[in-house]
Amino acid sequence: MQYQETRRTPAEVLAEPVLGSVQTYEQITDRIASIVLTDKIQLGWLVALTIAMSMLGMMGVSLLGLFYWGVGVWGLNNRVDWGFDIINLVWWIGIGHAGTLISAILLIFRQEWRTSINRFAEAMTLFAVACAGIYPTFHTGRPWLDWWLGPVPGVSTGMWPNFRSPLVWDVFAISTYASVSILFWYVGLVPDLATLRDRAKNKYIKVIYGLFALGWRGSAMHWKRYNTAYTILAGLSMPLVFSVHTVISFDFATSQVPGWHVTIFPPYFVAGAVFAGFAMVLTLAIPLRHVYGLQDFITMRHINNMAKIMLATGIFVVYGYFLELFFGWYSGNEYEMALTYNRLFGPYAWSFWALIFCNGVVPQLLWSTRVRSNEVVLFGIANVVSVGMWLERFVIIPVSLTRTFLPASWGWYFPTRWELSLFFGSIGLFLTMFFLFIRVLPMISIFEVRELAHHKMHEH
Amino acid sequence: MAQNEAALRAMLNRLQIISLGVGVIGLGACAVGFTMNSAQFFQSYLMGLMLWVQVSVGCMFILMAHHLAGGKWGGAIQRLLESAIMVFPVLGLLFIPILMGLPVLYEWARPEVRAVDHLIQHKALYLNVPFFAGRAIAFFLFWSVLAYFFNKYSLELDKTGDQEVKNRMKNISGPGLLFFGLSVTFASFDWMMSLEPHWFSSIYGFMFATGASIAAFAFLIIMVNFLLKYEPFASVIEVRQINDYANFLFGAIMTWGYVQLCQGLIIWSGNVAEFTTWYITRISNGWQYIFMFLALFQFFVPFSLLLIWPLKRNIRLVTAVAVLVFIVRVVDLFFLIAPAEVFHHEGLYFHWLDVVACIGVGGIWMAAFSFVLNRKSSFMPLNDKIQLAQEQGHHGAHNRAATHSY
Amino acid sequence: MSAQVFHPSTNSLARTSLLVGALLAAIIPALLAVYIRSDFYSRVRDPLSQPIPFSHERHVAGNGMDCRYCHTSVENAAFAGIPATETCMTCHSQVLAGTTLIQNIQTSWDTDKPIVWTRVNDLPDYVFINHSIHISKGVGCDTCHGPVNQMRLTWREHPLQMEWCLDCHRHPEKFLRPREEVFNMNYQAPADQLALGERLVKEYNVNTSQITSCSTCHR
Amino acid sequence: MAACDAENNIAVVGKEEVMMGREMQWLRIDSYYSGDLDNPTTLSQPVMCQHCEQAPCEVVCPVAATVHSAEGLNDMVYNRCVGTRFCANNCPYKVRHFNFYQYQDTETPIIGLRHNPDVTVRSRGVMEKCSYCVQRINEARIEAKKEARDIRDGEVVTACQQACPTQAIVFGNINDHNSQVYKLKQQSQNYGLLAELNTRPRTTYLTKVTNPKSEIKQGDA
Amino acid sequence: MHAENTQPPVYGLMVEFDTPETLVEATRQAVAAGYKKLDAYSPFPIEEVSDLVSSVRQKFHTLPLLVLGAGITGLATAFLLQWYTSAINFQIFNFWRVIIDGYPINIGGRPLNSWPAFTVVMFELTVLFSAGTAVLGMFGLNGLPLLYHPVFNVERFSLASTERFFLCIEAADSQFNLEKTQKFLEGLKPTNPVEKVMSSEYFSEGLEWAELL
Repeated sequence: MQYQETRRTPAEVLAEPVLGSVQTYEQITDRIASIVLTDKIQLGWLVALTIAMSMLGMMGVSLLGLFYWGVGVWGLNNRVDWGFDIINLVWWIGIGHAGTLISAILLIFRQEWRTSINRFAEAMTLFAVACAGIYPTFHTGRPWLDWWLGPVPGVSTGMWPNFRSPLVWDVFAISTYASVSILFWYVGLVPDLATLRDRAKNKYIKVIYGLFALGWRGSAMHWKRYNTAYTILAGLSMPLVFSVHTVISFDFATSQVPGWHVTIFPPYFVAGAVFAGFAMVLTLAIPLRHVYGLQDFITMRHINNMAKIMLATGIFVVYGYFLELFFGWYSGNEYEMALTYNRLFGPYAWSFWALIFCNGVVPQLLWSTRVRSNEVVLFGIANVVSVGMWLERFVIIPVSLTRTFLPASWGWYFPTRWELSLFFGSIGLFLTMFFLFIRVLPMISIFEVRELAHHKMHEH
Repeated sequence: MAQNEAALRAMLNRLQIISLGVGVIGLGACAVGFTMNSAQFFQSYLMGLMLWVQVSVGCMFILMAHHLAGGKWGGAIQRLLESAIMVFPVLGLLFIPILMGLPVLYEWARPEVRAVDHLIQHKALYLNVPFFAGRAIAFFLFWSVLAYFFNKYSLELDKTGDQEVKNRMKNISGPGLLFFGLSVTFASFDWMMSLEPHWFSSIYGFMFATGASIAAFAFLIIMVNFLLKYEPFASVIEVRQINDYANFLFGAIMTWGYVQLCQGLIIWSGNVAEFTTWYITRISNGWQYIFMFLALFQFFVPFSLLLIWPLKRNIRLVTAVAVLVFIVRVVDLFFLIAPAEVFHHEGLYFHWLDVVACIGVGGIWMAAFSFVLNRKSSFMPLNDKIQLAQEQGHHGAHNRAATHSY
Repeated sequence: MSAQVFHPSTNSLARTSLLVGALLAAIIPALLAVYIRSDFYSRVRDPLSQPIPFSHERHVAGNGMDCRYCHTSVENAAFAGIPATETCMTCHSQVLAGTTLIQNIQTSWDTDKPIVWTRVNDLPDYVFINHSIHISKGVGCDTCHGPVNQMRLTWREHPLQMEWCLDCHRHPEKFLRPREEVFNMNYQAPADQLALGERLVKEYNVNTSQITSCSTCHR
Repeated sequence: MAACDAENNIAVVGKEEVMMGREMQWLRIDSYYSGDLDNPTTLSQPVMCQHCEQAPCEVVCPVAATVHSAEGLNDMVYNRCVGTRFCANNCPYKVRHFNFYQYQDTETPIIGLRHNPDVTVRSRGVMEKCSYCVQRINEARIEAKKEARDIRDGEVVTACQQACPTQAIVFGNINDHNSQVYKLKQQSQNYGLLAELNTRPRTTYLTKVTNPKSEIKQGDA
Repeated sequence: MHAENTQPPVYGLMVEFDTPETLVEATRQAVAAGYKKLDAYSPFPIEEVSDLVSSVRQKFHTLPLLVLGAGITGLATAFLLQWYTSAINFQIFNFWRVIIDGYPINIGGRPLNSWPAFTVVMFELTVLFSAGTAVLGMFGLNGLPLLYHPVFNVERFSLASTERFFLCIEAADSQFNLEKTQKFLEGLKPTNPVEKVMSSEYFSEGLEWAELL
């Protein structure tokens, strides 16, 4: 069962089937479940978790400082009122999109290559949404009053939130997204939790998995309703996932700020989110399949398809940049023109050109099958794209704000160490949750791989 | 029960003659209209032309998506798609009258307006007659060339069965989608958005493409319903494909609603005078009824109908929805074009030319379409059979989606 | 090893705990909402101890004093005014003079240091209320302050939360009385209060859209 | 500006904060230069909250902490503000100022006495801006209502208006067609700052008409 | 301590198969033989089996209808919530100081009933309500959580979540007869002998109504 790395042409590499050389349901189950059920704790995993948790500690410190002193610890000012907080919110939410896309949209389109990547991509979604959630929660001046944004009649004040504000839409969109993602993830997990329950040797572990498996016994009636519910969830998630980044884009597009008030933003943000999301899935999938020997499940076919989706969405994003530039000129509006000029040649021009390099130039390498069949290069490109997508939000959010309408409103923005530490801290939170996840839950959906194997057997 | 291929060919022949007749009469009526009210003629003719450009544009998108993604749904209608895009040269010829009427349609083409309007002076670098005409020619040329090669390679694949040809079509489709999308975007800016040269919306191109995909899917469903009486369509197209087409139409309608909502909400919330004017003319003086009609019949009604999954497996009902949607496409284009200030309609204003132009251009379009389709040696991509068979093997795979699609 | 992990009783246990969880999730916020509005939380009817055991009942109901005798600025100013030691001493230099009851007044008088009363109807600093305008629009003293004439030690009669304020600002007709009855602590609302209120709202030119604007009270 | 600071309890934030771009002033004097670089002509324009009728800041506030009053003011309700700062981003005039830290000393009792008792002292995490001296408006309105009459033109005088030696600032009721401000607004040289954005600012400016070297320039009056 | 004469009731009879195809065939025969209270267990969904079992156990496709209802409820809730709180000056609730009032405020000169802005929350709540109902409804109709179930008493049933396929005919079936049913099941060529599934006197499946839906 050892993965054989022989010299193959790129086309051969990419022609790998979606399921490698695993033969029986038992083998499939064992390969995936044993990662979780083993008693051994690998040293590498422990080291990685420790690093991640120390970064998480950094987040704790950053949040405490923020809470104690106020938003003033950040580099914001009266011209640029949003900086790292909202950049990272959008960045993390965007990363989350790939998970839902893989699990819902590819299901609707009957793409069998979703099967072995959906679970950890969904987990990634949840953790990314959790990271994203930290920013809007703590970026407010008085975070202890955040619940005023919810649909509760203000206790004893008789006040309601303003439903015209995109931030209230965000509250609904993000919380719905998080809830539905958790449901989708959990529903997908239940049959696998039952498998773990039945395979675990330790009595307590059996009980814990058993509790969460809810007594799932795989009956035909269960499966019947399960499939209906799963399909409905997928159908609902598809518009939902589009809506989330659309609503995020409304935070900017519905305002009047030059560079924000752009009608192409919704689809362009959605494409960017998928772009960033697949970049992160690749960043995670490429090391994972080697570390845990999952090359039979996450094959080069998967990697290749994800790279292609990155290419397609990346092109749409570039289309967005292009239209922004075109309308910057075509509008004939002096503020739009000034903004475009400022982006291209202003004090923050480096970020724009770096963005074009990361998101516009580098992903074009993906046209080549040779590049798509080389995991190391792909890993590099995926990371460049992650940086690029971060830069995109930097260019849109603070850089637009540094030069708005009146010359007196011109300003600047530099992050302080508090913003940086919170950013790295949130990466720590993400990694901590992810490392715990791969140790505690099956990172590949076992029952769906069995089902896929069943259909593959039928074909031959 | 289904009639054989020969009957289909005979029918297409008849269709070609009848549509040609309709087209000639329609365009003749348009010419009469031109002598009566030339401004109205150009407005209506633009609308009629845009409707059928959208059908062809949508078919081009679908064809390239099919080459990229594969699947039986595309194979079964591949010939229809190929024929629909081969109409581009004809559409290019039909575009010539528009070039004649530029100053009537577009304020920026009037020297006296340009002399006083600073914004138009600024945009003159892009919006000027030679460049506009050059772009239009380039677009139609590019689209026709693309269409030609897709037809040529497809024929080659039929003859030789060389998978290399198949890969070639796939390889063209990737960058093809990119450049085609870009050209459609700018075509929509040129031909429709610049009717109101002071206004702009960067989602306009995407909106046009969405409209095009609705028009194309609606057209294809109507055609499929029609062709199901004949072989080989009767034996190839199953309920599953009908369901697929209905889902695609559903998706296109959802995307249309999404784009409309996004643009509307952004402009409504931003409330910047520069952008709101476009909506203000369209929600006052009777135009608001068109607005509501569109919201109802281009979105809510077909959306709700297509939500009912048993309906999507009934070709008659799906066709009924498609007919409705296709008719409302005309209204949508009317809504985009007619309220433009350049036409000086005080309020909601219909003209018989609006209908006649759609039918006239449509006649010519259908004649060209059926001509190309009838010249195909086979109505199914021959050497894609392997793929079609494979798809059937997948039948069981991921039945969750297949049985209960939403 | 059997596949059975759990005892039959866990079935009921699981369902019950889910049900209880769901109920708690519904009840806890409701309880919280009720608690925040409870008398306990807003200290309604909780007599506060004062430096002097001052009884409004004795002075108003017993001696028949008018509110304005002590709260002099109530008709003209935002603040109703708390009487100075001198006001007290106009009577108490004679009445109860020298008793322990008024010892603190005496001390204040002697040392020339004002008495520090405990505020009963205390609002947050970001809420601004003007007594004079309420009086001129026919809001009775007891509408907000309750039956002060019956209080031995003064308490807060109403929660003074925004919802409570808004209830009157939105529907003043439920509470208004003729201007001349404002200081009548024994005023009984007539049976046709709504009709009367609506008439008074017109007559006194009370503009509800204006008084529900935020800056009316917060600035 | 000093009058405004004193009237409205505006915090003194210190040099470091101003260097960070966090100055705290409700009224800003924008300077525009024209002409020769060495000896430019300076035009100054006081910019405070414009009290837009279609205020971009209000729509985006999630908690309705900045809303219209019945009289058309842009109210800023400090105690409702959570501090998302969206309003400041969306303000085209950038006249909103955020309390990034606890600038005001609320602990020392003696400092409390320094404040105007009619204006809330803002805490950290709260947005603030020019209120047209709403406390003065309220006071005048209450007096007028007690006397069962309308507020007289010129009865409300904002702090900046009071302090301006050239009487360049006029405040009044634009619904009252006899008011000075209404009449001034009817003049042809009246304009709104960034009015093309459709914000419909209530604060408007009068173009300064001068005739140096037969050129027309814009300023304020 | 159980009383010695208390026999734990029999839940049903179970047979095991090693391929999905044999399970499909066995289920088909069992259904053809007129058994109604039967269920098949497999480590992944098998559409044919689900269809066969549901053809005798289930009457309606309830779940999609529930979800549709929930979606409409969500849509209406969202609109009413926003419309009421932003546009209506009317008290619906004033009980013991808990006052629920709309608070129409002029915000940025926008209409009180700003329906374009309300569409976003309407969409989100529609999805939230539908998705929640789909999941809760699925578990509810399946009678989960049900941690203890008699089928788990079968030793080899732990393989049902890995690689083995089981068919169980329940004692509650009107046709059930220990000997006859056992004979019938043996005729299906199972890989292992027919197992008697023992229940517990404390066990009741409850939620029989879900069977009908």
